[in-house]
Amino acid sequence: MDNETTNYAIKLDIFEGPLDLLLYLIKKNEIDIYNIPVALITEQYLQYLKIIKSLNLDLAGEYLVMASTLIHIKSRMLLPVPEEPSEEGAEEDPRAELIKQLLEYQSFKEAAADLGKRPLLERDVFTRSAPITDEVDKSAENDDELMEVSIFELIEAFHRLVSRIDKKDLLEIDMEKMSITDIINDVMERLTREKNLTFEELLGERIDRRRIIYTFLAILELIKLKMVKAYQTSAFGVIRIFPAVES
Amino acid sequence: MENIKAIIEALILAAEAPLALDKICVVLDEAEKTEVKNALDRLITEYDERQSGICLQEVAGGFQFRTRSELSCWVKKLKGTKPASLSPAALETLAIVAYRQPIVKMEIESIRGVDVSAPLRGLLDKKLIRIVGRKDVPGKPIIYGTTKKFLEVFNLKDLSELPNLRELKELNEQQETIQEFYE
Amino acid sequence: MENIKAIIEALILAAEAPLALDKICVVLDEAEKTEVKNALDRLITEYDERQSGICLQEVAGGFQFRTRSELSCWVKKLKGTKPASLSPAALETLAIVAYRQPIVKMEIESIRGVDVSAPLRGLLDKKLIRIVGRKDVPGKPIIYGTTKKFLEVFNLKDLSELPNLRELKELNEQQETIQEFYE
Repeated sequence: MDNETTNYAIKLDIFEGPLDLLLYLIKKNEIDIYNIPVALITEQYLQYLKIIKSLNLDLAGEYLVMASTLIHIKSRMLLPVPEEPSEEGAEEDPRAELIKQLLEYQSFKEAAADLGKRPLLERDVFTRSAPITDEVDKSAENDDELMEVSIFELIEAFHRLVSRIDKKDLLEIDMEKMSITDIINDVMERLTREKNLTFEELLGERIDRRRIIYTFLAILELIKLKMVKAYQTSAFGVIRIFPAVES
Repeated sequence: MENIKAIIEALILAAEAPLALDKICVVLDEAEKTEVKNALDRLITEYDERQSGICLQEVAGGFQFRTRSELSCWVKKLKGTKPASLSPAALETLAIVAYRQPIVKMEIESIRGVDVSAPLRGLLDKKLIRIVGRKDVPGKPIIYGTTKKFLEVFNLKDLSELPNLRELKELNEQQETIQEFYE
Repeated sequence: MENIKAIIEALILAAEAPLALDKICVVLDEAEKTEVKNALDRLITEYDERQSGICLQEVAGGFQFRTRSELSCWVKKLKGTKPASLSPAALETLAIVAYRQPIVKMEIESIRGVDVSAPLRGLLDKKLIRIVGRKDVPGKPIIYGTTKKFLEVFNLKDLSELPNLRELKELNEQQETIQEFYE
């Protein structure tokens, strides 16, 4: 048993998760993945978990979830198969879902291995890395081209800033505000073109509840920011929105 | 254009990234696209036939000079440093993103059966994957996809060059097996 | 060493700076210096005779592939179409505008802690931000917001698709927890 324990211990950290551990057990026992003897596999699986616990290692929750799944399948397998097949044809194998998951995971595991075997840049193949410092004029850069920046770099930049100045409120960004901001930009763009607009005109043709509420909130926000002014010719008259400052 | 092959060669060497056919055509505005393509093909063959240490490869939607992979040990000896390699967790996560993109974190986790925050973050840092957008479902989860750099690093022309996953075929076979088993 | 020429070719392409003869000899430790020198000379001649767009040149005490100087006009034309990238200052300013718009310059400066005139101008030039209007307060400061082009460049349907900072933070935190677990 001691010998066994060390064997298990060595292999613990090489598993990528419960599915990986199951695949390992299936392979070790030379089992057909389409016809898993659930009782055997469950027993071995639980054995592993015990060892992990005995080594005082924290067990990721996912391993426990899988354990209960296995036990559940095992108990379902013990139920007698109904003699008359149900109307929908064959009764579903209690293992079907797990098998599907294992096959899917296995195929990605193989795909990952295949990826890792490709000739990788900076590992197997290399490109020119020295700068070509020809007489090429560097000022000839054209700014109108698309920029190669990812959204991730943008958010990283903002994150950097926030962590530097530690202003908690900067972190609060809610989706609703961003949707309103879209409309604010839209409203301001149209106001510069048209000089003034009524609320209905601002809504345009896209009249849905969300749009009406957001447009209304956007105008309130714009008034608060002192970017627009709202005028009314008479009580209950049409409200016209003007840019607060002529551009 | 007489020396079109030479010009293309120079352009590809000078470019900072794999150079797209279209871009070459923009620079060589007087040449026909087929003419450029032919010159490229001839260049590729010539480098191959000459058994040069360099080869011209189509990768990430463009053309680039790369050292021949058989010579990697020599180049590694020159560079000295050992390149950081991807962990199995990162590779698995990357494979799932590559094949299943656009994909959200939860879907990756349901395939791998474990939390993928750490490998996702590492792949983003390495710029192998990127945030493509958000899914229009409650919570607006982030959608991930692979980058051009992914194609460059893994020596792929485009995503269609990824080998087919075995999964689908096997899944069908499996269903038949189970059916037979119960019949 | 049979393919010494090919190895040298690969080494020179991959080197970060002009590659010195001595350095090549260190890597090819079984080859004689004269042998290496001969291979180099042959390579230089071959590239010349082939009228390739690339030439192997001895510069700054080493060997390097360069584009042939007669072709420099083409290379310049290519570099002219090179996508511009954003400086860190521009990126930070853009991030603040994106997440905090509509916003005036003073507010951006209070976040960044430095003058942002230059990056703002750059972003306006690149059409990533625009003047949304003016605020009706003393000084009538200009209000900035992002443009449609901003959405295009960053592949966003609308601003609500911008990643939530909390999500990024969560990714970070989860990673830290996992790292602690393994340490």
